[in-house]
Amino acid sequence: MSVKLRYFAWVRERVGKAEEDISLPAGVTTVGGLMDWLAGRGEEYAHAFENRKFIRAAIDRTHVPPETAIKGAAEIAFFPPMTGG
Amino acid sequence: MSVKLRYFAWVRERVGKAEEDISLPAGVTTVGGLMDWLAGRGEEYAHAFENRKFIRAAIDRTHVPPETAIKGAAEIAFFPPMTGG
Amino acid sequence: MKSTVRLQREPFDAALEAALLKRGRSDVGAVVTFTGVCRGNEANEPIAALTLEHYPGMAEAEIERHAAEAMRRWPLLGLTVIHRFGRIEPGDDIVLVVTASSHRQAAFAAADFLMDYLKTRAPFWKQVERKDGTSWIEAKQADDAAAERWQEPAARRDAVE
Amino acid sequence: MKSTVRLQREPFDAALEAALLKRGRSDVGAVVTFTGVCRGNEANEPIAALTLEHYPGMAEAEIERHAAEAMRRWPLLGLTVIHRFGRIEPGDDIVLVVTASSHRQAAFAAADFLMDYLKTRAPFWKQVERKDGTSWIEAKQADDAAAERWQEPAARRDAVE
Repeated sequence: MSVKLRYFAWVRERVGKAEEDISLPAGVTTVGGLMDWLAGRGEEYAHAFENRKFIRAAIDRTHVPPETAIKGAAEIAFFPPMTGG
Repeated sequence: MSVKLRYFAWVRERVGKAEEDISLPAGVTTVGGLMDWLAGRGEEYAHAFENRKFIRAAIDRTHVPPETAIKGAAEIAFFPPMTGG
Repeated sequence: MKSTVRLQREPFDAALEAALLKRGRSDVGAVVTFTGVCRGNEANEPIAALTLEHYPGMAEAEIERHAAEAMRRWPLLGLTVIHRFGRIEPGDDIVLVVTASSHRQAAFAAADFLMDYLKTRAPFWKQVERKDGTSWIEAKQADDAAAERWQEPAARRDAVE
Repeated sequence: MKSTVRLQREPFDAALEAALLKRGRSDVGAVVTFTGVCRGNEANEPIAALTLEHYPGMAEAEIERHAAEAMRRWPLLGLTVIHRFGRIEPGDDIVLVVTASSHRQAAFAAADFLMDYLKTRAPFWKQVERKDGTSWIEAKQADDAAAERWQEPAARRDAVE
Protein backbone atom coordinates (compact mmCIF):
# COMPACT_ATOMS: atom_id res chain seq x y z
CA MET A 1 0.00 0.00 0.00
CA SER A 2 1.32 3.40 -1.03
CA VAL A 3 0.74 6.46 1.10
CA LYS A 4 1.79 10.11 0.92
CA LEU A 5 3.59 11.45 3.97
CA ARG A 6 3.70 15.17 4.72
CA TYR A 7 5.82 16.99 7.26
CA PHE A 8 5.38 20.49 8.67
CA ALA A 9 7.37 23.03 10.70
CA TRP A 10 10.37 21.54 12.54
CA VAL A 11 9.37 17.99 11.65
CA ARG A 12 9.75 19.03 7.99
CA GLU A 13 13.05 20.78 8.70
CA ARG A 14 14.51 17.78 10.52
CA VAL A 15 13.35 15.21 7.98
CA GLY A 16 14.64 17.52 5.26
CA LYS A 17 11.64 17.28 2.98
CA ALA A 18 8.01 18.47 2.93
CA GLU A 19 6.52 15.25 1.56
CA GLU A 20 7.29 11.84 0.15
CA ASP A 21 5.45 8.78 -1.11
CA ILE A 22 6.25 5.55 0.68
CA SER A 23 5.22 1.97 0.36
CA LEU A 24 3.87 0.93 3.72
CA PRO A 25 5.91 -2.00 5.12
CA ALA A 26 4.08 -5.11 6.25
CA GLY A 27 3.48 -4.98 10.00
CA VAL A 28 3.07 -1.22 10.19
CA THR A 29 -0.62 -0.84 10.97
CA THR A 30 -0.97 2.25 13.20
CA VAL A 31 0.18 5.87 13.15
CA GLY A 32 2.42 5.16 16.16
CA GLY A 33 3.87 2.10 14.40
CA LEU A 34 4.60 4.24 11.37
CA MET A 35 6.47 6.73 13.56
CA ASP A 36 8.57 3.86 14.99
CA TRP A 37 9.39 2.67 11.50
CA LEU A 38 10.21 6.19 10.24
CA ALA A 39 12.48 6.83 13.26
CA GLY A 40 14.59 3.86 12.10
CA ARG A 41 15.10 5.20 8.57
CA GLY A 42 18.18 7.31 9.35
CA GLU A 43 19.61 10.07 11.44
CA GLU A 44 17.33 12.86 10.20
CA TYR A 45 14.19 10.78 10.84
CA ALA A 46 15.48 9.65 14.22
CA HIS A 47 15.98 13.30 15.13
CA ALA A 48 12.55 14.34 13.84
CA PHE A 49 10.73 11.59 15.75
CA GLU A 50 12.93 11.43 18.86
CA ASN A 51 10.33 12.95 21.20
CA ARG A 52 6.88 11.59 20.38
CA LYS A 53 5.28 13.79 22.99
CA PHE A 54 5.78 16.71 20.65
CA ILE A 55 4.55 15.08 17.46
CA ARG A 56 0.97 15.33 16.24
CA ALA A 57 -0.50 13.37 13.34
CA ALA A 58 -3.33 13.66 10.85
CA ILE A 59 -4.80 11.09 8.50
CA ASP A 60 -6.39 12.56 5.42
CA ARG A 61 -6.42 15.98 7.09
CA THR A 62 -8.08 14.95 10.34
CA HIS A 63 -6.26 14.92 13.70
CA VAL A 64 -5.71 11.35 14.95
CA PRO A 65 -4.08 9.81 18.05
CA PRO A 66 -1.09 7.43 17.60
CA GLU A 67 -3.13 4.27 18.10
CA THR A 68 -5.23 5.00 15.00
CA ALA A 69 -5.18 2.34 12.26
CA ILE A 70 -3.58 3.46 9.01
CA LYS A 71 -5.67 1.22 6.75
CA GLY A 72 -7.12 3.11 3.80
CA ALA A 73 -5.17 6.33 4.46
CA ALA A 74 -4.09 8.30 1.40
CA GLU A 75 -2.15 11.04 3.22
CA ILE A 76 -0.56 10.98 6.66
CA ALA A 77 0.95 14.15 8.11
CA PHE A 78 3.30 14.68 11.05
CA PHE A 79 3.86 18.02 12.74
CA PRO A 80 4.52 19.74 16.08
CA PRO A 81 1.71 21.00 18.32
CA MET A 82 -0.09 23.80 16.52
CA THR A 83 0.71 27.43 17.25
CA GLY A 84 -1.75 29.32 15.06
CA GLY A 85 -4.16 32.05 15.98
CA MET B 1 -31.27 71.81 54.17
CA SER B 2 -31.72 72.37 50.43
CA VAL B 3 -31.05 69.62 47.95
CA LYS B 4 -31.39 69.26 44.18
CA LEU B 5 -33.51 66.37 42.99
CA ARG B 6 -33.11 64.93 39.49
CA TYR B 7 -35.37 62.49 37.70
CA PHE B 8 -34.63 60.37 34.65
CA ALA B 9 -36.52 58.27 32.08
CA TRP B 10 -40.05 57.29 33.19
CA VAL B 11 -39.53 58.70 36.70
CA ARG B 12 -38.93 62.08 35.02
CA GLU B 13 -41.96 61.61 32.75
CA ARG B 14 -44.27 60.71 35.64
CA VAL B 15 -43.06 63.47 37.96
CA GLY B 16 -43.35 65.86 35.02
CA LYS B 17 -40.02 67.58 35.54
CA ALA B 18 -36.33 66.78 35.13
CA GLU B 19 -35.17 68.47 38.32
CA GLU B 20 -36.20 70.63 41.24
CA ASP B 21 -34.72 72.11 44.37
CA ILE B 22 -36.41 71.15 47.60
CA SER B 23 -36.00 71.99 51.22
CA LEU B 24 -35.58 68.72 53.05
CA PRO B 25 -38.36 68.31 55.68
CA ALA B 26 -37.34 67.49 59.23
CA GLY B 27 -37.53 63.77 59.84
CA VAL B 28 -36.53 62.75 56.32
CA THR B 29 -33.06 61.30 56.84
CA THR B 30 -32.65 58.49 54.30
CA VAL B 31 -33.12 58.03 50.57
CA GLY B 32 -36.00 55.65 51.25
CA GLY B 33 -37.58 58.19 53.61
CA LEU B 34 -37.28 60.83 50.90
CA MET B 35 -39.11 58.56 48.46
CA ASP B 36 -41.93 58.10 51.02
CA TRP B 37 -42.20 61.85 51.45
CA LEU B 38 -42.09 62.50 47.68
CA ALA B 39 -44.81 59.87 47.05
CA GLY B 40 -47.11 61.94 49.29
CA ARG B 41 -46.65 65.16 47.34
CA GLY B 42 -49.37 64.52 44.77
CA GLU B 43 -50.72 62.20 42.14
CA GLU B 44 -47.79 62.49 39.74
CA TYR B 45 -45.27 61.72 42.50
CA ALA B 46 -47.40 58.90 43.84
CA HIS B 47 -47.43 57.39 40.37
CA ALA B 48 -43.67 57.83 39.89
CA PHE B 49 -42.81 56.20 43.20
CA GLU B 50 -45.60 53.63 43.41
CA ASN B 51 -43.32 50.63 42.84
CA ARG B 52 -40.08 51.09 44.77
CA LYS B 53 -38.70 47.85 43.39
CA PHE B 54 -38.16 49.64 40.10
CA ILE B 55 -36.59 52.82 41.44
CA ARG B 56 -32.85 53.31 41.75
CA ALA B 57 -31.19 56.24 43.49
CA ALA B 58 -27.90 58.09 43.40
CA ILE B 59 -26.44 60.62 45.83
CA ASP B 60 -24.00 63.03 44.26
CA ARG B 61 -23.71 60.73 41.23
CA THR B 62 -23.00 57.51 43.09
CA HIS B 63 -25.45 54.60 43.27
CA VAL B 64 -26.87 54.17 46.78
CA PRO B 65 -29.36 51.78 48.42
CA PRO B 66 -32.56 53.21 50.02
CA GLU B 67 -31.25 52.99 53.58
CA THR B 68 -28.47 55.48 52.81
CA ALA B 69 -28.39 58.64 54.93
CA ILE B 70 -29.04 61.84 53.01
CA LYS B 71 -26.96 64.07 55.25
CA GLY B 72 -24.61 66.29 53.27
CA ALA B 73 -26.09 65.37 49.87
CA ALA B 74 -26.14 68.13 47.26
CA GLU B 75 -27.90 66.18 44.49
CA ILE B 76 -30.16 63.15 44.74
CA ALA B 77 -31.36 61.38 41.60
CA PHE B 78 -34.14 58.85 41.06
CA PHE B 79 -34.42 56.67 37.98
CA PRO B 80 -35.47 53.23 36.72
CA PRO B 81 -33.00 50.32 36.47
CA MET B 82 -30.42 51.21 33.84
CA THR B 83 -30.70 49.92 30.28
CA GLY B 84 -27.56 51.22 28.62
CA GLY B 85 -24.92 49.37 26.62
CA MET C 1 -1.76 52.58 29.58
CA LYS C 2 -4.13 54.53 27.41
CA SER C 3 -7.73 54.69 28.58
CA THR C 4 -10.40 56.77 26.90
CA VAL C 5 -14.06 57.19 27.88
CA ARG C 6 -16.34 59.30 25.71
CA LEU C 7 -20.06 60.02 25.69
CA GLN C 8 -21.26 61.54 22.46
CA ARG C 9 -24.24 62.09 20.23
CA GLU C 10 -22.22 61.46 17.05
CA PRO C 11 -21.41 58.07 15.49
CA PHE C 12 -17.99 56.55 16.21
CA ASP C 13 -15.45 54.77 14.04
CA ALA C 14 -14.62 51.42 15.65
CA ALA C 15 -11.73 50.70 13.28
CA LEU C 16 -10.13 54.06 13.97
CA GLU C 17 -10.41 53.57 17.74
CA ALA C 18 -8.82 50.11 17.48
CA ALA C 19 -6.02 51.49 15.29
CA LEU C 20 -5.33 54.26 17.84
CA LEU C 21 -4.79 51.68 20.59
CA LYS C 22 -2.23 49.78 18.49
CA ARG C 23 -0.44 52.76 17.02
CA GLY C 24 3.22 53.21 17.83
CA ARG C 25 3.54 50.17 20.07
CA SER C 26 4.61 46.58 19.40
CA ASP C 27 3.48 44.87 22.61
CA VAL C 28 -0.18 44.54 21.59
CA GLY C 29 -0.99 40.94 20.61
CA ALA C 30 -4.79 41.01 20.84
CA VAL C 31 -7.46 43.61 20.16
CA VAL C 32 -11.11 42.95 20.97
CA THR C 33 -13.78 45.28 19.66
CA PHE C 34 -17.36 45.07 20.87
CA THR C 35 -19.98 47.08 19.03
CA GLY C 36 -23.55 47.28 20.30
CA VAL C 37 -26.01 47.94 17.50
CA CYS C 38 -29.60 49.22 17.49
CA ARG C 39 -31.82 46.35 16.34
CA GLY C 40 -34.88 46.85 14.17
CA ASN C 41 -37.11 44.91 16.55
CA GLU C 42 -37.68 45.10 20.26
CA ALA C 43 -39.78 42.41 21.94
CA ASN C 44 -40.63 41.12 18.43
CA GLU C 45 -42.15 44.43 17.35
CA PRO C 46 -40.54 46.67 14.73
CA ILE C 47 -39.20 49.96 16.03
CA ALA C 48 -38.48 53.29 14.35
CA ALA C 49 -35.65 54.34 16.65
CA LEU C 50 -34.20 54.26 20.15
CA THR C 51 -33.61 57.40 22.17
CA LEU C 52 -30.93 57.08 24.81
CA GLU C 53 -31.26 59.32 27.84
CA HIS C 54 -28.34 59.56 30.24
CA TYR C 55 -27.31 61.25 33.48
CA PRO C 56 -24.52 63.60 32.44
CA GLY C 57 -21.66 63.65 34.89
CA MET C 58 -22.67 60.42 36.58
CA ALA C 59 -22.51 58.39 33.36
CA GLU C 60 -18.91 59.44 32.65
CA ALA C 61 -17.92 58.83 36.27
CA GLU C 62 -19.49 55.36 36.37
CA ILE C 63 -17.88 54.27 33.11
CA GLU C 64 -14.50 55.67 34.12
CA ARG C 65 -14.71 53.86 37.42
CA HIS C 66 -15.37 50.56 35.64
CA ALA C 67 -12.65 51.25 33.08
CA ALA C 68 -10.21 51.73 35.96
CA GLU C 69 -11.51 48.52 37.54
CA ALA C 70 -10.90 46.63 34.26
CA MET C 71 -7.36 47.98 34.12
CA ARG C 72 -6.76 46.84 37.68
CA ARG C 73 -8.06 43.33 37.01
CA TRP C 74 -6.48 42.56 33.63
CA PRO C 75 -3.11 43.44 32.07
CA LEU C 76 -4.48 45.81 29.46
CA LEU C 77 -2.37 47.96 27.16
CA GLY C 78 -5.26 50.12 26.01
CA LEU C 79 -8.97 50.61 26.58
CA THR C 80 -11.58 52.75 24.86
CA VAL C 81 -15.26 53.04 25.74
CA ILE C 82 -17.63 55.20 23.71
CA HIS C 83 -21.34 55.39 24.54
CA ARG C 84 -23.72 57.35 22.37
CA PHE C 85 -26.85 59.16 23.53
CA GLY C 86 -29.77 60.77 21.72
CA ARG C 87 -31.78 59.27 18.87
CA ILE C 88 -30.34 56.18 17.18
CA GLU C 89 -31.93 54.31 14.28
CA PRO C 90 -31.90 50.57 13.57
CA GLY C 91 -28.54 49.43 12.19
CA ASP C 92 -26.67 52.31 13.84
CA ASP C 93 -24.09 51.73 16.56
CA ILE C 94 -24.84 52.52 20.22
CA VAL C 95 -21.77 51.54 22.20
CA LEU C 96 -18.15 50.62 21.58
CA VAL C 97 -15.64 48.87 23.81
CA VAL C 98 -12.12 48.25 22.53
CA THR C 99 -9.51 46.45 24.62
CA ALA C 100 -5.87 45.81 23.73
CA SER C 101 -3.53 43.43 25.54
CA SER C 102 -0.52 41.23 24.93
CA HIS C 103 -2.74 38.18 25.29
CA ARG C 104 -6.22 37.36 24.13
CA GLN C 105 -7.80 36.23 27.40
CA ALA C 106 -7.30 39.61 29.06
CA ALA C 107 -8.69 41.46 26.04
CA PHE C 108 -11.78 39.22 25.86
CA ALA C 109 -12.47 39.21 29.60
CA ALA C 110 -12.11 42.97 30.03
CA ALA C 111 -14.44 43.75 27.11
CA ASP C 112 -17.02 41.25 28.35
CA PHE C 113 -16.81 42.67 31.90
CA LEU C 114 -17.22 46.26 30.72
CA MET C 115 -20.25 45.45 28.60
CA ASP C 116 -21.96 43.66 31.48
CA TYR C 117 -21.38 46.69 33.70
CA LEU C 118 -22.46 49.20 31.08
CA LYS C 119 -25.72 47.26 30.74
CA THR C 120 -26.51 47.26 34.44
CA ARG C 121 -24.71 50.16 36.15
CA ALA C 122 -24.13 53.00 33.70
CA PRO C 123 -27.01 55.51 33.99
CA PHE C 124 -28.48 55.25 30.50
CA TRP C 125 -32.09 54.52 29.62
CA LYS C 126 -33.42 53.38 26.27
CA GLN C 127 -36.74 54.65 25.02
CA VAL C 128 -38.30 52.84 22.09
CA GLU C 129 -39.99 54.86 19.39
CA ARG C 130 -42.65 53.01 17.40
CA LYS C 131 -45.16 54.16 14.84
CA ASP C 132 -47.81 54.41 17.55
CA GLY C 133 -45.85 55.92 20.44
CA THR C 134 -42.96 55.46 22.81
CA SER C 135 -42.09 53.15 25.69
CA TRP C 136 -39.12 52.47 27.96
CA ILE C 137 -37.11 49.29 27.64
CA GLU C 138 -37.16 47.26 30.84
CA ALA C 139 -33.98 46.05 32.49
CA LYS C 140 -33.33 42.33 32.04
CA GLN C 141 -32.58 39.99 34.91
CA ALA C 142 -30.21 38.17 32.56
CA ASP C 143 -28.08 41.31 32.44
CA ASP C 144 -27.94 41.54 36.23
CA ALA C 145 -26.95 37.88 36.38
CA ALA C 146 -24.23 38.47 33.78
CA ALA C 147 -22.84 41.39 35.77
CA GLU C 148 -22.89 39.27 38.96
CA ARG C 149 -20.32 36.93 37.38
CA TRP C 150 -17.64 39.59 37.82
CA GLN C 151 -18.27 40.43 41.44
CA GLU C 152 -15.28 39.78 43.63
CA PRO C 153 -16.03 38.44 47.13
CA ALA C 154 -15.45 41.80 48.85
CA ALA C 155 -17.39 43.75 46.23
CA ARG C 156 -20.26 41.29 46.46
CA ARG C 157 -20.69 42.02 50.14
CA ASP C 158 -20.91 45.77 49.56
CA ALA C 159 -22.88 45.56 46.34
CA VAL C 160 -25.68 48.03 45.84
CA GLU C 161 -28.52 46.95 43.66
CA MET D 1 -26.52 32.66 8.50
CA LYS D 2 -23.43 33.95 6.77
CA SER D 3 -20.19 32.15 7.56
CA THR D 4 -16.90 32.89 5.84
CA VAL D 5 -13.52 31.23 6.36
CA ARG D 6 -10.50 32.51 4.47
CA LEU D 7 -6.79 31.75 4.55
CA GLN D 8 -4.69 34.34 2.82
CA ARG D 9 -1.26 35.86 2.56
CA GLU D 10 -2.65 39.41 2.23
CA PRO D 11 -3.69 41.72 5.10
CA PHE D 12 -7.40 41.93 5.97
CA ASP D 13 -9.70 44.80 6.79
CA ALA D 14 -11.42 44.07 10.12
CA ALA D 15 -13.83 46.99 9.83
CA LEU D 16 -14.93 45.96 6.34
CA GLU D 17 -15.53 42.36 7.48
CA ALA D 18 -17.61 43.58 10.44
CA ALA D 19 -19.60 45.90 8.17
CA LEU D 20 -20.31 43.03 5.76
CA LEU D 21 -21.85 40.97 8.58
CA LYS D 22 -24.21 43.82 9.54
CA ARG D 23 -25.10 44.96 6.05
CA GLY D 24 -28.71 44.74 4.98
CA ARG D 25 -30.02 43.24 8.21
CA SER D 26 -31.53 44.76 11.33
CA ASP D 27 -31.43 41.79 13.73
CA VAL D 28 -27.74 42.22 14.65
CA GLY D 29 -27.39 43.74 18.13
CA ALA D 30 -23.78 42.83 18.89
CA VAL D 31 -20.61 42.50 16.84
CA VAL D 32 -17.39 41.21 18.39
CA THR D 33 -14.13 41.53 16.48
CA PHE D 34 -10.99 39.80 17.65
CA THR D 35 -7.73 40.72 15.95
CA GLY D 36 -4.53 38.83 16.71
CA VAL D 37 -1.46 40.96 16.14
CA CYS D 38 2.23 40.10 15.67
CA ARG D 39 4.12 41.38 18.71
CA GLY D 40 7.61 42.84 18.53
CA ASN D 41 8.91 40.53 21.26
CA GLU D 42 8.70 36.81 21.76
CA ALA D 43 9.91 35.35 25.08
CA ASN D 44 11.23 38.82 25.93
CA GLU D 45 13.51 38.96 22.89
CA PRO D 46 12.88 41.33 19.99
CA ILE D 47 11.89 39.67 16.73
CA ALA D 48 12.14 40.77 13.10
CA ALA D 49 9.10 38.85 11.87
CA LEU D 50 6.96 35.73 12.18
CA THR D 51 6.52 33.28 9.35
CA LEU D 52 3.32 31.27 9.52
CA GLU D 53 3.38 27.85 7.90
CA HIS D 54 0.12 25.99 7.44
CA TYR D 55 -1.25 22.72 6.11
CA PRO D 56 -3.31 23.75 3.09
CA GLY D 57 -6.55 21.85 2.83
CA MET D 58 -6.52 20.71 6.43
CA ALA D 59 -6.34 24.24 7.85
CA GLU D 60 -9.47 25.34 5.96
CA ALA D 61 -11.28 22.13 6.92
CA GLU D 62 -10.41 22.45 10.62
CA ILE D 63 -11.46 26.08 10.81
CA GLU D 64 -14.68 25.43 8.91
CA ARG D 65 -15.49 22.57 11.23
CA HIS D 66 -15.06 24.81 14.26
CA ALA D 67 -17.00 27.62 12.62
CA ALA D 68 -19.88 25.16 12.11
CA GLU D 69 -19.53 24.06 15.72
CA ALA D 70 -19.74 27.70 16.90
CA MET D 71 -22.90 28.17 14.83
CA ARG D 72 -24.41 25.07 16.38
CA ARG D 73 -23.63 26.19 19.93
CA TRP D 74 -24.57 29.88 19.79
CA PRO D 75 -27.34 31.80 17.99
CA LEU D 76 -25.04 33.61 15.58
CA LEU D 77 -26.20 35.78 12.71
CA GLY D 78 -22.81 35.96 11.04
CA LEU D 79 -19.28 34.67 11.44
CA THR D 80 -16.04 35.45 9.64
CA VAL D 81 -12.63 33.91 10.28
CA ILE D 82 -9.55 35.01 8.37
CA HIS D 83 -6.12 33.54 9.10
CA ARG D 84 -3.04 34.83 7.35
CA PHE D 85 0.03 32.79 6.45
CA GLY D 86 3.52 33.72 5.21
CA ARG D 87 5.79 36.42 6.63
CA ILE D 88 4.21 38.90 9.07
CA GLU D 89 6.03 41.78 10.74
CA PRO D 90 5.48 43.22 14.24
CA GLY D 91 2.36 45.35 14.40
CA ASP D 92 0.72 43.52 11.50
CA ASP D 93 -2.44 41.47 11.94
CA ILE D 94 -2.34 37.65 11.92
CA VAL D 95 -5.88 36.47 12.53
CA LEU D 96 -9.40 37.89 12.56
CA VAL D 97 -12.59 36.51 14.09
CA VAL D 98 -15.82 38.48 13.73
CA THR D 99 -19.09 37.28 15.25
CA ALA D 100 -22.51 38.89 14.96
CA SER D 101 -25.55 38.02 17.05
CA SER D 102 -28.71 39.58 18.44
CA HIS D 103 -27.18 39.45 21.92
CA ARG D 104 -23.71 40.11 23.25
CA GLN D 105 -23.08 36.90 25.19
CA ALA D 106 -23.33 34.72 22.08
CA ALA D 107 -21.04 37.03 20.12
CA PHE D 108 -18.42 37.10 22.90
CA ALA D 109 -18.54 33.38 23.65
CA ALA D 110 -18.31 32.29 20.01
CA ALA D 111 -15.33 34.54 19.27
CA ASP D 112 -13.55 33.39 22.43
CA PHE D 113 -14.24 29.72 21.58
CA LEU D 114 -12.99 30.08 18.02
CA MET D 115 -9.77 31.77 19.10
CA ASP D 116 -9.03 29.02 21.64
CA TYR D 117 -9.55 26.41 18.95
CA LEU D 118 -7.51 28.24 16.34
CA LYS D 119 -4.64 28.39 18.84
CA THR D 120 -4.65 24.67 19.59
CA ARG D 121 -6.24 22.76 16.70
CA ALA D 122 -5.79 24.67 13.45
CA PRO D 123 -2.65 23.39 11.67
CA PHE D 124 -0.55 26.56 11.67
CA TRP D 125 2.99 26.91 13.00
CA LYS D 126 4.78 30.13 13.83
CA GLN D 127 8.46 30.50 13.12
CA VAL D 128 10.25 33.43 14.73
CA GLU D 129 12.80 35.33 12.71
CA ARG D 130 15.46 37.15 14.73
CA LYS D 131 18.63 38.96 13.74
CA ASP D 132 20.63 35.82 14.49
CA GLY D 133 18.42 33.09 13.07
CA THR D 134 15.03 31.41 13.28
CA SER D 135 13.19 29.22 15.79
CA TRP D 136 9.75 27.69 16.19
CA ILE D 137 7.32 28.99 18.78
CA GLU D 138 6.35 26.28 21.27
CA ALA D 139 2.73 25.48 22.02
CA LYS D 140 1.56 26.76 25.41
CA GLN D 141 -0.18 24.59 27.98
CA ALA D 142 -2.28 27.62 28.85
CA ASP D 143 -3.77 27.50 25.34
CA ASP D 144 -4.65 23.82 25.70
CA ALA D 145 -6.27 24.58 29.05
CA ALA D 146 -8.24 27.43 27.48
CA ALA D 147 -9.50 25.16 24.70
CA GLU D 148 -10.47 22.51 27.27
CA ARG D 149 -13.03 24.94 28.74
CA TRP D 150 -15.22 24.47 25.69
CA GLN D 151 -15.24 20.69 25.58
CA GLU D 152 -18.68 19.22 25.94
CA PRO D 153 -18.93 16.02 28.01
CA ALA D 154 -19.22 13.71 24.98
CA ALA D 155 -16.47 15.50 23.06
CA ARG D 156 -14.19 15.33 26.09
CA ARG D 157 -14.36 11.54 26.09
CA ASP D 158 -13.41 11.27 22.42
CA ALA D 159 -10.92 14.12 22.44
CA VAL D 160 -7.81 13.64 20.37
CA GLU D 161 -4.72 15.47 21.45
